Amino acid sequence: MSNRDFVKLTSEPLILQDIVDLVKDDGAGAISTFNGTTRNIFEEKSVIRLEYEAYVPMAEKVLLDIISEARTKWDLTKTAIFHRTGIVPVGETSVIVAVSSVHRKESIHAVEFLINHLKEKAPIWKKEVYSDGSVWKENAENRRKC
Amino acid sequence: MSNRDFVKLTSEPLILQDIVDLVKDDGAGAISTFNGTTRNIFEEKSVIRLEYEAYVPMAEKVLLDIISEARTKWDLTKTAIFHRTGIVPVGETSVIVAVSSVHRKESIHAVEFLINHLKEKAPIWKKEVYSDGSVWKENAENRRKC
Amino acid sequence: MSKEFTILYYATARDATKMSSEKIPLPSQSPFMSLKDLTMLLKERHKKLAPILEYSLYAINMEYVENDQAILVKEGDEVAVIPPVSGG
Amino acid sequence: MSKEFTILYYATARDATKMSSEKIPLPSQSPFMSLKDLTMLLKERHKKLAPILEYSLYAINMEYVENDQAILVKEGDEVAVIPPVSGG
Repeated sequence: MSNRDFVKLTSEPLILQDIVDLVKDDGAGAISTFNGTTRNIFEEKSVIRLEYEAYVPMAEKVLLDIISEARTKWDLTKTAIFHRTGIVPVGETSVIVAVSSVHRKESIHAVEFLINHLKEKAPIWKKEVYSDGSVWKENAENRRKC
Repeated sequence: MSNRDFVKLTSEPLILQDIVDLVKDDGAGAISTFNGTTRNIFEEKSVIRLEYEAYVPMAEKVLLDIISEARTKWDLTKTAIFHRTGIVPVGETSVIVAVSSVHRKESIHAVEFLINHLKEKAPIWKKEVYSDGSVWKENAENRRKC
Repeated sequence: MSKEFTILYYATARDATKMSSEKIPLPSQSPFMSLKDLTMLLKERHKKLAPILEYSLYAINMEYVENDQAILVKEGDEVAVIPPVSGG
Repeated sequence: MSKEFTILYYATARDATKMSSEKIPLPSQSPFMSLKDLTMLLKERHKKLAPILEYSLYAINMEYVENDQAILVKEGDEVAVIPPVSGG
């Protein structure tokens, strides 16, 4: 991994400040972040917890590929994408994207691009566990079989 | 101030996690943030520090107005805009915008809207102090005299 | 005692006037003042403020007002000279 | 010893096969296998996997491959069945 792009799938809780510190840079005036959190309700069913499974080495590779693509579109200083694996209780963060840039527009747009493409392409799967069972989810952005 | 929109001009350092905690909500799966930081270089001059001056009560009113306008555009759960006043050393945060929403698109777009409109309308002024003097800045987004 | 309003100066306007606020009496013959008359009065009081007013806005009681608005400054108003902003 | 490749199952594919990976021998007459033949072979091995393969993708050595690509599975490859993803 480069010293400007940080990608990690981890079973540890995600700490926003730690990830922001990774992308912090005295030359970069803007840091934008996206923080995805387990919701307590999905389609009126009570979610007890989420379980994330990932094809870890490929997920990290896909995320680095997405970052490379973002870097062709915007001038970005540093980037970080952290995604949790395993059990994530309600109210805890499952994903954090953080991007620094000289000007604000770049980091804001890159964060949106990165989380959208993560949802579309990263080999990561979410199982929602309800009080009455569980189900593997599917993102709306999902790539279809060709 | 409502218990869902938090606006503050303060001479205290801004702590990202504290502001994210304000907008956190079990029903909101997405939290987006923008963090503006003093850069160390501006047009090849070395910036020693920034000094922010604000017409505090009007600035807080303008920020709440901007939030109201954002709420007509997107379904937002909670919002927070904190801006520092007084001396801000290089590398420290001058502004944080944080927005929570059920889906990610709303919070990302609202953060961009809020920071853009803050820069255009909030009666806040930045003085950059260099090793060889100081100058009041002007945002490119600034409202022109009619 | 004459009727007054308050005027606030920020950033370059404060540097130019060397004050952050002052109370200004309204003319005794009229308790209202147009923005045009206000600008003339301020330019007389503070020579260095003149160029700054060219590219500043006014806010009355914390609301931006446009120069072409038929709005009048009245007793007790808080008027602010708002030079180009640079927050963020 | 026959030439093998590895196949990985995730999410619904893992539930259906009740395994996270297995090694599969390549046919002795040919050291390469098309994606079409791979799909047929997997459907035979795991009946419950058939409907899942209809809407899954393959990745070979951590790269997504399209069904119509003239790509062949070879000895030592790591092939993954990628059901619709749901990260984030």
